[in-house]
Amino acid sequence: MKWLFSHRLPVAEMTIDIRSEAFNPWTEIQSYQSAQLPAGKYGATASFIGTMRDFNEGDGVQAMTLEHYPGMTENYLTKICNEAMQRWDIIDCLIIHRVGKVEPNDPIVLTVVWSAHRGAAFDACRYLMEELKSRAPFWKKESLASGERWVEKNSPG
Amino acid sequence: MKWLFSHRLPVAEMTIDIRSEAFNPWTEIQSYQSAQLPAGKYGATASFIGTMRDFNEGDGVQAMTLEHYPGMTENYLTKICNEAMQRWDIIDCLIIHRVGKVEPNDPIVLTVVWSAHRGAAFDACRYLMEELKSRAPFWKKESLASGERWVEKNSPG
Amino acid sequence: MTISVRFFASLRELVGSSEASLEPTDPLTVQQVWSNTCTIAMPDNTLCAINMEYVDLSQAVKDGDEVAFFPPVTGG
Amino acid sequence: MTISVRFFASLRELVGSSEASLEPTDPLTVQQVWSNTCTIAMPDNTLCAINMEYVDLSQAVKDGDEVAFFPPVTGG
Repeated sequence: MKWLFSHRLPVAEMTIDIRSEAFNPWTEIQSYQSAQLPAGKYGATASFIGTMRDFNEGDGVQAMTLEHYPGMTENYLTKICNEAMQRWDIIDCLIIHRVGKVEPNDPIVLTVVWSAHRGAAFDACRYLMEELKSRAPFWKKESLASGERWVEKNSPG
Repeated sequence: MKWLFSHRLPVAEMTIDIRSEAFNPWTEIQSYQSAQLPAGKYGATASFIGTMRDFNEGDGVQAMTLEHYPGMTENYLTKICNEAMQRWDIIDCLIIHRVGKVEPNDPIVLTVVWSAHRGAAFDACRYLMEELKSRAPFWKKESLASGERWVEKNSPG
Repeated sequence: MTISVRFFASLRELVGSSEASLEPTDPLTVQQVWSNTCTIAMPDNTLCAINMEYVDLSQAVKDGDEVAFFPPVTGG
Repeated sequence: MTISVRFFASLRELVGSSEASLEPTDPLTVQQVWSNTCTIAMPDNTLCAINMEYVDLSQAVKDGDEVAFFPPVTGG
């Protein structure tokens, strides 16, 4: 069911993309922007990238496995983008999120917002990340030298 | 005096870069990150890019010329980065700003912050942009079909 | 009626199953779907969804619903 | 003493010069540097710096200082 983990849902001016393979966030943004954004119309691009660290709560982490709820995850990411588009005057937004096995220094999540002015881009980009972390059904399991453990809760923003 | 407009000032964990030529923000971030950032140590990367639009205050804008105060601009960008590094727990920050002639869709400014956790990256990235806009001595002159005009003030964030 | 039940992440491991199915004759709440499916108590911080929308434990289920149980989300 | 004076952006165009030099015999404030250099009145929103640090118009200048005048900044 590879398609479930890598299909794109372009709805109006947003794209939600759940990936089972490693991605380069900078080339993703660049190619998305070239293909989707109207040249000369956006003045502000705010982005956030969450990257896997090799330590957490004092322990070395060797790898991580990300699980999600196919269907519900996409629904909630779409809801969150729609909410951001209603609250702020934004042109486009892009969310990419990894699932499957992730290694230290691998990007896990990317949120990008394009708008005419900077306030909307900053606010909406942060909103996407905070809401994604509190509502989108993803779960992390860490692999330590001593075994595996589920991450129990997300850190506050 | 080309060097005045394109030299880099790496001071501790920050880089200030004033450019007289067009730059690709995504490849800049990627190469800076590969060269400067410790793999596996940063969990959060927040970036902002300001791009030239082809309209402003209801008028079409064909080009823009950015002037700065060599020396004072670098001083203030360095001050602003230092302030951010004192207020938030950040690992590195990068500011690139164009001077000279800029055309629609050209990136004008890039601010990036790397940190362990997302709150610091978001806060510091926005702080860099707001402070840059209010204190760093840069000035924009727009070329319209009807002639040239100085931009009189920045929009609030 | 037929209810499908799904478990994710640590709850999937705790319950020892990713899916279950119920054919109750009486109306059930989400809480009762758990009790009729699992032999262990529901952990305190469990989240529930019906048809991929978050709901409370007291929510009534309908024929054909997909009920999901999972721990606090930790994406991003 | 010798004071160098610089003008940027719209003020450079208004004054018609990017640089000037003063050799005053008495102490001067930044405001007086402007009056002794320019024939036009200083625009209301003018910003001033001494040696690349923002200062008020009432700030006294010293021998060797670089005094700069410019309009509100519009970078980013």
